[in-house]
Amino acid sequence: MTDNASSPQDLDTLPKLLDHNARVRGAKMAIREKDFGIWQSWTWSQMADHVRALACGLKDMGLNEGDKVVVCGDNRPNLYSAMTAIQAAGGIPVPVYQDSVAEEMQYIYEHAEARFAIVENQEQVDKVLEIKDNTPKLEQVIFGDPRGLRNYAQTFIQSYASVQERGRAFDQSNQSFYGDSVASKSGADTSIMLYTSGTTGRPKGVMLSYDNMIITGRNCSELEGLGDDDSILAYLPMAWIGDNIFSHAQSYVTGYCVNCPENSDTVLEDLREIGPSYFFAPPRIFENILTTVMIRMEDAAKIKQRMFHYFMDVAKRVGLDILDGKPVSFGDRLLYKIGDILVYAPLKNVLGLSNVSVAYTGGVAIGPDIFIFYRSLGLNLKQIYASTEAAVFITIQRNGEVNPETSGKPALGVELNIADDGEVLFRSPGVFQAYFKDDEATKETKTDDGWVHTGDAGFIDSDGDLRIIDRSKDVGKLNDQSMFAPNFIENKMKFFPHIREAVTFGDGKDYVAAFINIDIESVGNWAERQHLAYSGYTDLAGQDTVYDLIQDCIEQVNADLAADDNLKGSQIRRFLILHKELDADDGELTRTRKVRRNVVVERYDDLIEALYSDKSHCEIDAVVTFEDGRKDTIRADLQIRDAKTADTARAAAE
Amino acid sequence: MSAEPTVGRKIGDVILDVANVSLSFGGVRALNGVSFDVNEGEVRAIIGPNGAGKSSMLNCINGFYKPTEGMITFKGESHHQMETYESASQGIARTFQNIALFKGMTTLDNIMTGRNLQMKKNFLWQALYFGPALKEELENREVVEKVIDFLEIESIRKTVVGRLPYGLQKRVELARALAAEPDMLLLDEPMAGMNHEEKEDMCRYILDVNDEFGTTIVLIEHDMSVVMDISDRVVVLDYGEKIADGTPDEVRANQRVVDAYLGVQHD
Amino acid sequence: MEVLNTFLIAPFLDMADSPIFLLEVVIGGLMAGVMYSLVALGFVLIYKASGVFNYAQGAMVLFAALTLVGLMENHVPIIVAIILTMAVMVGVAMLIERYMLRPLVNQAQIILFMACIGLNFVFEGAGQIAWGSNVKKLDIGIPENSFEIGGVLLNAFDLTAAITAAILVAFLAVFFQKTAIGRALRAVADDHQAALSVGIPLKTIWVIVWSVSGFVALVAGIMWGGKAGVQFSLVLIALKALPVLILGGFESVPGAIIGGLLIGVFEKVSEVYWGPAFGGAIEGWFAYMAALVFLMFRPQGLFGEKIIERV
Amino acid sequence: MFYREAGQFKSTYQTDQAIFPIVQDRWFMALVFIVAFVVIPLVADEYWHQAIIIPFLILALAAIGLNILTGYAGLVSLGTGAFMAVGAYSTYKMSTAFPDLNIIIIFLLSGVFAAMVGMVFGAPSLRIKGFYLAVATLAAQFFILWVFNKVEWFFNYSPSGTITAPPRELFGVLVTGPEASPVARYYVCLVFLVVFAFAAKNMARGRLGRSWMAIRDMDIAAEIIGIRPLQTKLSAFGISSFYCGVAGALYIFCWLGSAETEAFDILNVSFPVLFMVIIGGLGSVLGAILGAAFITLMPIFLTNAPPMIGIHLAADLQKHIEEIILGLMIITFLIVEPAGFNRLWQIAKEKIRKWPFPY
Amino acid sequence: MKLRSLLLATAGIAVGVTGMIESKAAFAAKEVFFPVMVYRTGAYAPSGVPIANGFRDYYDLLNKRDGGIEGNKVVWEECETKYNTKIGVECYEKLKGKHGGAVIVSPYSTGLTYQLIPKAPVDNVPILSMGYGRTAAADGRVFPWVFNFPSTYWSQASAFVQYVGNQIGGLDKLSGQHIAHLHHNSAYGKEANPTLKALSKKFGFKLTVLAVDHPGQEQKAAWLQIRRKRPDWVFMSGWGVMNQVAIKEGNSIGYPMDKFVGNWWSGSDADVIPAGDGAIGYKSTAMHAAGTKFPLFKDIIKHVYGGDAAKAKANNVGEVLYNRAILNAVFATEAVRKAAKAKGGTPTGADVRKALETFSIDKARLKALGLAGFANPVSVSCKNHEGTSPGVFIQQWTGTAWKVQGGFVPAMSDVVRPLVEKAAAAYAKENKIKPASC
Repeated sequence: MTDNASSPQDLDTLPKLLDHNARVRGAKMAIREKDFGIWQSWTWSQMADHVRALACGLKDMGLNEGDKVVVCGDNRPNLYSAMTAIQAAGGIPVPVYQDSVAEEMQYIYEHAEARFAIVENQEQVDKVLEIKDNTPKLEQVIFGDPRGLRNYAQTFIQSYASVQERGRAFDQSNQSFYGDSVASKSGADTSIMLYTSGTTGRPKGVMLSYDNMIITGRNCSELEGLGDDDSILAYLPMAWIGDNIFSHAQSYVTGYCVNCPENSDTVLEDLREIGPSYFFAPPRIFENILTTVMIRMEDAAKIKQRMFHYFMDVAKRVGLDILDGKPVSFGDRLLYKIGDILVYAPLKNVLGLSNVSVAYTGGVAIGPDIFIFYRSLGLNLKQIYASTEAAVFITIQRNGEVNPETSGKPALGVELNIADDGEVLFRSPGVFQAYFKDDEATKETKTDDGWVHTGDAGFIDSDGDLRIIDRSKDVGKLNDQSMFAPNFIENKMKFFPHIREAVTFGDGKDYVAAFINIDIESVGNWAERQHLAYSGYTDLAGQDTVYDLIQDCIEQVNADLAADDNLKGSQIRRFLILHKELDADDGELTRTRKVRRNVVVERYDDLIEALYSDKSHCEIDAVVTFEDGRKDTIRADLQIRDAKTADTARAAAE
Repeated sequence: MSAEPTVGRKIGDVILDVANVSLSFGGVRALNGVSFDVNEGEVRAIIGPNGAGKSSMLNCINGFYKPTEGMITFKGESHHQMETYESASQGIARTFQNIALFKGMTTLDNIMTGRNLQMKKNFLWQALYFGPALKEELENREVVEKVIDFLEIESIRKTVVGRLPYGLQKRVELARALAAEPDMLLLDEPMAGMNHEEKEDMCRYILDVNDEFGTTIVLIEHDMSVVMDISDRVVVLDYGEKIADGTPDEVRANQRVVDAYLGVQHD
Repeated sequence: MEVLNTFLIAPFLDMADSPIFLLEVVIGGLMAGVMYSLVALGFVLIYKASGVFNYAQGAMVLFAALTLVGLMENHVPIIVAIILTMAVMVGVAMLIERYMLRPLVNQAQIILFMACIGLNFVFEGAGQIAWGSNVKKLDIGIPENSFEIGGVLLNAFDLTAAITAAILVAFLAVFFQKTAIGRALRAVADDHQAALSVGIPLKTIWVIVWSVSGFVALVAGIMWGGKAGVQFSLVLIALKALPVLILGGFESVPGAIIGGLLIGVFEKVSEVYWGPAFGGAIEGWFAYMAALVFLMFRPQGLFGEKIIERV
Repeated sequence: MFYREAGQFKSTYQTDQAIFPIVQDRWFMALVFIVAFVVIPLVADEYWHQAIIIPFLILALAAIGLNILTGYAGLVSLGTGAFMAVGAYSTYKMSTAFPDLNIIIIFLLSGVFAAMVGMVFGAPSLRIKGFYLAVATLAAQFFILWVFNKVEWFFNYSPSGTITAPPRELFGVLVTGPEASPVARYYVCLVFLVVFAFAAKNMARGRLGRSWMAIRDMDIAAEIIGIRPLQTKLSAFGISSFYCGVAGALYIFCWLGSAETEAFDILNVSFPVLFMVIIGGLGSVLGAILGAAFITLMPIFLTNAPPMIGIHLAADLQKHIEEIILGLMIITFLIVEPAGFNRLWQIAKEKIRKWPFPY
Repeated sequence: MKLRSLLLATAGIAVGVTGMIESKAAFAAKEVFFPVMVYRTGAYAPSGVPIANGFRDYYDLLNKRDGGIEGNKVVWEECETKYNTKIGVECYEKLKGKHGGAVIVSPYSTGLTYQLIPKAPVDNVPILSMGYGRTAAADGRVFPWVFNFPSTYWSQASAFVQYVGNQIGGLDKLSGQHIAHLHHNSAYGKEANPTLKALSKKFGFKLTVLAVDHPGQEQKAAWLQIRRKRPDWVFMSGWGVMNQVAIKEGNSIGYPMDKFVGNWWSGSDADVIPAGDGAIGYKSTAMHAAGTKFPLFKDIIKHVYGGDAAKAKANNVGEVLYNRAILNAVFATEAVRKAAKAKGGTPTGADVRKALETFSIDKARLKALGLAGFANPVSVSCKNHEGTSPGVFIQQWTGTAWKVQGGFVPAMSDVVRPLVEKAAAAYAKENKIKPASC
C-alpha cells in the first residue's frame, strides 16, 4: 500500500482503479499468461489500453448501459480485460463456468438476458452456437482465440481483435466516451453478476457492487500486508467469486500481478514456475498435493524416506510453534533449520510454494492433518470462511493465532452473529446487493438490516474464533434423537487419502450408513504396491481388499466419533463403495464439487434401502455420462459391509 | 466435426503436376507412367494396396527418388529430377511412413530444424549467439511456438522425442513439416498405427492446417474412411500404375478400385 | 614434367625393367597380405556375429602368443601348449560374453567399440603381468631358410605362414558354409531375431565367435611372433588390418581375404616403386588412402551390395 | 536440494533459451569460474599445473572439437591427432616466420588451417559412413603425420625433426616457451577453453547444431527438410578441426614446449580424445570437459594412489595393474552409463532439482 | 543407480585424493636423489627393462657397498613412462622436487629429452642424455644444462663410415661403395641422415636411405629394395621390434650379416635373440663392452644379488642395455661425487652441472671403478658436452654374446662439430638464447 495518490473514495470502480494503476505503476506487470512457451506479459498501462479498446469496441457494437455480457473460458488475460472493459462500457459481466454443459449455459444466458458473449475459443463458440436458437436475446459472440474459426460464416461472431480494432477507431472519433463512461459509475453500482451453483435448485445470480468487491479486497490486502510486488496464480474458474476477488478485484486494488496458466493440465507446473506469493486453493487441491508428495516419497530410497519422515516429525512437533512465533528451544530450532535445508524448503520449492507469504484455503473443511502438514513446513496457510454473498471473506485466521479446528476471526469490517438455531449470520461491506430477478430468495437470505443467513451451523469459541459444524439444514437427528451432522462425518472420512468422497445417511434412521468414493489415484497406487490387478475404477472399487482398506478408515473415524459425547451415536454401521465416481456432469456434484445430496438420494434409493436392510449385496443399474455426452449403463453388484463401532470407553483409552 | 456452416475453402489452380512418371530399381518397376495433378489448397489422397508405389510417388515428388522418366511441375517449374533440399526450398515439406524424427533432440529442436531454410546466419554469429543470429533464432522460435500451440504439444516442448509415445511423435513430425511453412505438405500414412481417438485428432489437425494456412495436402493413407472423409480428390495406384482418379465418391464407385482392393481384402 | 615422370612413368619403367623382381615384390606383398587377412579375419568374424568392432583383436593376438610362449618356456610340449592356449582363449571368450557383451547388448556400436578399447587395456596388462614384457623367441619348428625358384627368392617361414593362413581361411570358409553352427553364425549376422528362431542362443554364438576369433588370434600370434619374437608390438598389427577392413568390408569373410591380399600387394608395390619418389615409408598411409579412394567410388566395399535407402 | 526454482519464470525466448536458465546454475558457474580463475592459480603448484591441469584444459578443448564432429554430427573420427598436428605445425611455422605477430592470432589462424585440412579429409564423409568413415579418417591421421615428418619445411629443416615453441609474449607476459610460467600458460589455455566451450555450446543450440544432430539422427529426413548433407558435414569437420587445431597449437606451445609428430600419434591423442568424448557423453560440451578430466586424471590417480595408501609395487607391475583397472573401469562405466558423465551429471542435477522426491 | 553414484563418488575421490600428493617431501640431509625414468611396459619394454635394472642395481650397489656417494645416501625412484613423452613429463614434474631435488636426470627417451632441455635451467636439474636426445646439445654454450657424452648420433654415423673405411682399407676406397641407411621413420631414426649425406658427398660413396614406418613389423618392401640394390653395407637406426624384424628379413634375403651394422640402439640382446642363429655375425656400434667379466659386476652380483648369479642373469646383468645403464649410472654418480667433493657436502643440481662441465674419467678411474676396458675415457669441457673423444666400438653377435671387435673407432669430429655448432646456433636464434662464452 505504497501509493494511492487519489483517495480510495475516488477509486470506487474497477475501471477507475485500472486507470489509476496505469498511471501510478504503468510499467509494472499487471497480468501474465503462459502462452507460446513463455510468460507473455502485459503492464498496467498496456492492459489499460487493451481494456479501453475493447470497451469502445463494445460500445460501438451497441452495448448499452446495464447490459449483461457473458464471459466464458479458462483464465485468460483477454477475458479478465473483457470484464473490466464491459464494466467500463457500462455493462455488467456475467462470468460462466467454462465446463458447464449447454443446458446449464442456456439457463444462465436466458436468465441473465445476456446480449453479448465474450468467449475464449472455438470450443466455447460451438457451445454458444448450440444454444443460440433458444436464447433470442443473445446478439453478438466475441471470441479470443481465432484458431479453427476462420471459416465460420455466422456474421454475429467477431474476433476479439476486430472488436478492439473497431474500438480504437471509435475511440478516435469519440474521445470522451471512455472517460465519461468510467466516471459515470460509482461504488454502489452493480459491478458483476455471479451465478452460484447452489446445492439445490437452479443457480441464482448474485449481484455484487463495486464496493463489495473493492472494499473486501482492500480489507484483505491491508490485513495481510499485500503490495504490488506480490503475485498470484489465476487458475480457479473465473465464474467463482474467489477468483474474481483474488485474481481480479484485489489485484486492481493492490496492484499485484496475476498469472494465468497455460492450460488446466499444466497448473502445477506453472505454479512452480511462477512461485506466487499469494495463493488460494480449496482443501481438495492441498489434499491432492499431499497425496502426491506421499506417493512420490514412497519411491524414494529407504534412507531418504527415513530422513524425510524424521524431519517431518520434527516439523510436526515444533513447526507450528515456530511459524506462530512461539518460544522453541534452541536445539529444536537448529533441528528445524536443518530440516528446512534438507526437506521443507526443497519440498516447497518443488511444489512451487517457496515464495508464498499468505495462502488461504476454505469452502469446505480441511483435514487437520493436511492443514498442519503445510503449516509445519513453514507455509503460512490459513483457513477462511467465505461465501459468494459476502464477496468471499467472512472470517480469516490471523497470523500467530491459527487453530486448525476453526475458521478464524471475522475479517475486517465483518460482524458475526449466531442465531438461536445455531445458524451463522454476518454483516459486512461485502454483502451482496440482491439475487437477480429473485426478490423472494434475496429476502430469505438477507435481512433488511443487512444480516445474511449463511445456512451453516456453528459457534464462536472462547478465543473468538468461528467454528462451523455443518450445513444447518443438513443437521438432522437419528431415531434415538442424537445429533447427526453428515458433512462433519463425511469430512472426517475424506481426510483419509483413500476416500475421495463420502455421503452419509442417518436423518430419521436407526443408524448412520455411508456411500464411499475411493480415490483412484491413492488407492490405485496402493493396489500397485499390493500387486493387485484392476481394470478401472469400478473393478478396483469392488475388490475385497479395497473394502478392507476402507473399512479400516471408517473404523478409525468411528473411534474418533466415539470420543465426542454429542456424536458417538453417529458412528457408521454399514457402508458400501460406489461403483462409479460421483460426477458433476451427472448432476451428482456441483461444479465446485459439492455433493448434491438430494440427487444422490433420489438416484441411489435402492442402495440406501439396502444399507438399511441386512443384505450383503445389492445390484444396480447406473447410467453414466461420458465426456462426449454419450450415455451408457453399468450394471454392478455392490458389496455392503458392516463396520465395527467403538464404544466410548475404548476410544478414550486409545 | 459437426456440420458448422463454413465459408467454402479456396481451391486454386494446379500447383503440382505429375506427368508420366516412371521409376525403377534395378529392373523392378515401382512406378509406371503415372500422371495426376494437385490443385492449390486441396486435400489430395493417394491410395492403393501395399506395394502399389504410393511412397515411391511421394519420394519422387520431393526429389528423394529420381524418376527414370517423366516430368514433375511444381509451382510452374518443371523438373525431371531434383535434389531433396531443392524441393524443400521450393516449399514442399513431408512426413514419413516410419517416423523420421531426430530421436536425440527435443521436440522444440526437432521443429526448429524445420525452420532451417529460413535461417541464414553463419557459424561465427552463431558461436557468439548474439546480434543477428540471436534475433534470427528468437524470431524462428516464435514461429515454432505458434506451430506447437497449433498442434497442442506444449507440454512436450522440451522432451526428447525418442521418449514420446508414437502418436505424439507423429504429431511432432507434422509440426516439423509445418514449421517450414510449406506450400505443399506430403503426408505418408499420417495415421498409421494410431488408435481411433488419435486418428480423429490427426484428421482434425490436417483439416485445420488446410483451413488455417491454405496448405495443399497430398496424403497417403490406408484407412479408407479417413481418406474418403477428408480428401477432395483421390488417386488410386496399383502395381505402380494409376487405376483411378477423382472425388471420393467417384473412386468408391470405380470397379477397378474395388477389384484391386478385393484382392487385398485382408491387408 | 619431371614430377609427372617421377610419379607416373618411372615406376612403370622400373617394373618393366625387371619383371622377376616385380614378381618377387608381388609375392612378398601376397605373403604380407595373407598375414593381414589373418588379422582382419578376426575382426570380421566378431563384427559379423555381434556388430562389435573389436579393437582388442591386436591385444588378443599378443595375449594368445604370450600365453603360448609362456607355456612353452615352462617346458610344456608344443601341442599341449597350443591346446591349453586355445582353452584359455575360450575361457576368455566366455568371460567377455558374460561380463561385457551381455550387459552391453543393444548399445550403440561406438560404445561397444569403446568397450573393446577398454578390453584392449585389460589384455595388455594381464598378458604382461602373467608372462612379462621381454621379447620372447617363439620357435615352433618352422624352417626359416630361403631358397630361389626361377630367380624369385622365397622364404620358407613366410611360405609356411602363408599356407597356414590359407588353410585356416579355407577351414573357416568351410566352417561357415557347411556346419550348422556356421550357418547359425551367418544367420546372426543377418538378423538376430531370425537366429534366435533357429534355436541357437545368441550368447552361445557369441562365445563361439569370440573363441574362433581367439583361435585366429593365436594363429596370427604364432605367425607374427615367429617372425619378430613375441612382444608387445604385436598389438599394433591391429592397425595393419584396418585398411583391409574398409576395403573388404567389415562383414565379409571373402572381403577380408581378398582385401588383405590386395592391400599387401598394393602396399609393397607402392613402397618399392613409388616410395622413393615420396621419400619412403609411405606404406603406413598409402594403404589407407587407397582404400579410401576405393570407397569413394564404391561405398559398399568390395563385396557389399548396393545400398538402396528407404524412407 | 539447493535449487529454488519457484518464481524463476521466463517471459522472453531469450531468457528461456539461456545456457543456464536457472539462477542457482548461474551461481554455480560463477563459483566454478572463481575457482578456475582465482583459486587454482593460487593453490596449484607446478606439478599440478604442468602435469594435470594444463593438459586437461587442452585436451578438453580437443574433446569439445571432436564432440562437435562425433557427438553432434555423428561422424566418428580417429584423426584428431592429425588435425591437432596441423594446428601445432601451422603455429610453429607462423610464429617462427612472423615473430611479431600476436600469438593469439597465430593460434586462431592455425585453427583455420586445421579447419581447411579437416574439410578436405571430411569430404569423403558424404559417401562413407560409420566405422568405414572412422577408419578412413585414419588415412588422414597417418598421411598428415607422415607429411609433417617427411617435409622438412614444416620443422624449419631442424635436423632433429622436432618443433620447439619459441618464447612469445602476450600483454608483456611470456606465455609460450619453457620460460613461460605455468600460471601464464594456464590462463591462456583456460581462456581458450572457456571461450570456445561457450562458442561450441552456442553453435550446438543454434541452427548449426540442430543441422548436425539432424544429420546424425536421420540423414535422409534431414536432407528432405532442406539440410544439405555435404555442407553440414563439412561444417562439422571444419569447426571440429578448428577446435582440434587450436588445441594442437596449445598442446605444443603451452604445454609440451617441443615435440615431434609422435606426440600426435593415434594412441597418444586420437584414441584418448575419443575416449573423453564417449566417456564424457556424446553430444555434450560439458561431457567433453568431464570426460577430459576423467581420462587425464584417472591414470595419474591410479599411479599415485597405491603409494599413498602404503602399497609399493614394482613400477611395471603397477603399470600393468593400472592398465587393467583402467580397462575394466571403462567397460564397467559403459555398462553402467553408456551415455557418459554428462548423463550422470544430468541425473544428479535432476535429483537435486527434484529433491526430496526421487523423480 | 547405486553403481552410478559409486562411479560419481570414485571420480570425486580421484580428483580429491590426487590433490593430496605431496609434491615437496621433507628435506632430509645427506641424500642425493636420482629420478629414474623407466619403461618396463609397453612396446619398448624389452629395451626398457635392462636399462631400468642397470640403474637400480648400480645405485643399490653404491649404498650397499660404499654407503652412498661421499657419505650421501643414494636415493632413487623409478617412474614408469611407457616410453610415452606425455607420461614422462608427468613423471619428471612429479619427481624433480622430491628428496630435496633431483641432482641429475637421464630421460632415456629422445622425445622426453626434448621436453626437458628447456626445463633444465629453470628447474636446475642437469640432463645427461647418453647417446640420444638432441645432438646439438653437444654445444655447451647454447645448452649449458645438457650433456650428451660420450658420443652422439652424428658422431656415431661418422664413426660408422670410418669403420667401413677401416674395413675396406682406407677412407679413400669409400667412393664406389654403396651404403644403405635403414632407419626408423621418426626424428630419432632420421638423425644420422644429414651426417651420412655430408659424408657421402665428401667421400663419394652412394647412399640409399630406406625408411621403415613405426613400429617396424612390416619391412618387406625395404628389404626387397636392399635385395635388389645390393648395397655393400647396411647401417640401421632401428628401435624395438624393428630391429628384430630387420635381422630376420636381412637373413631371409641372405644379406651378409657382417655387413649389416646397427647403431647402439639396434644392438641389444633382445634384438638378436628372436632371430636365432640367423643373427650370428650381425654387428652394431657400442659405447661400452657387454658381458660381466669386469670386476664391478662381481660386486653387483655379490652385493645386490647376494651372489646369486642366475638371479642376476635373469635381471639382465651383463646385457648390452644393462651395461649401458651401468655406464650411465657411473657417469652420473661420478659427476655427483665430484660435485660433492668440491662442495664438501650434499650437492645440488647446479653443483652437479658445474662438475659435469669439467667432468673427466680416465683409464685409471675406470680401473678403480672395476671397469677397466669397459668403455673409452671421457673428458668434457664447458664448450664440448659430447666429450673430447667421441666414437664407437663395434660389437658383433656370436650367437650367444656380444663381442667387441677391434678397437675404438673415433668419430670424424672435423665434419661433425661444425654441423653441431650450426644446429645449436639455429636453436639459439629461434629460442632467443644468448650463448654462454666458454
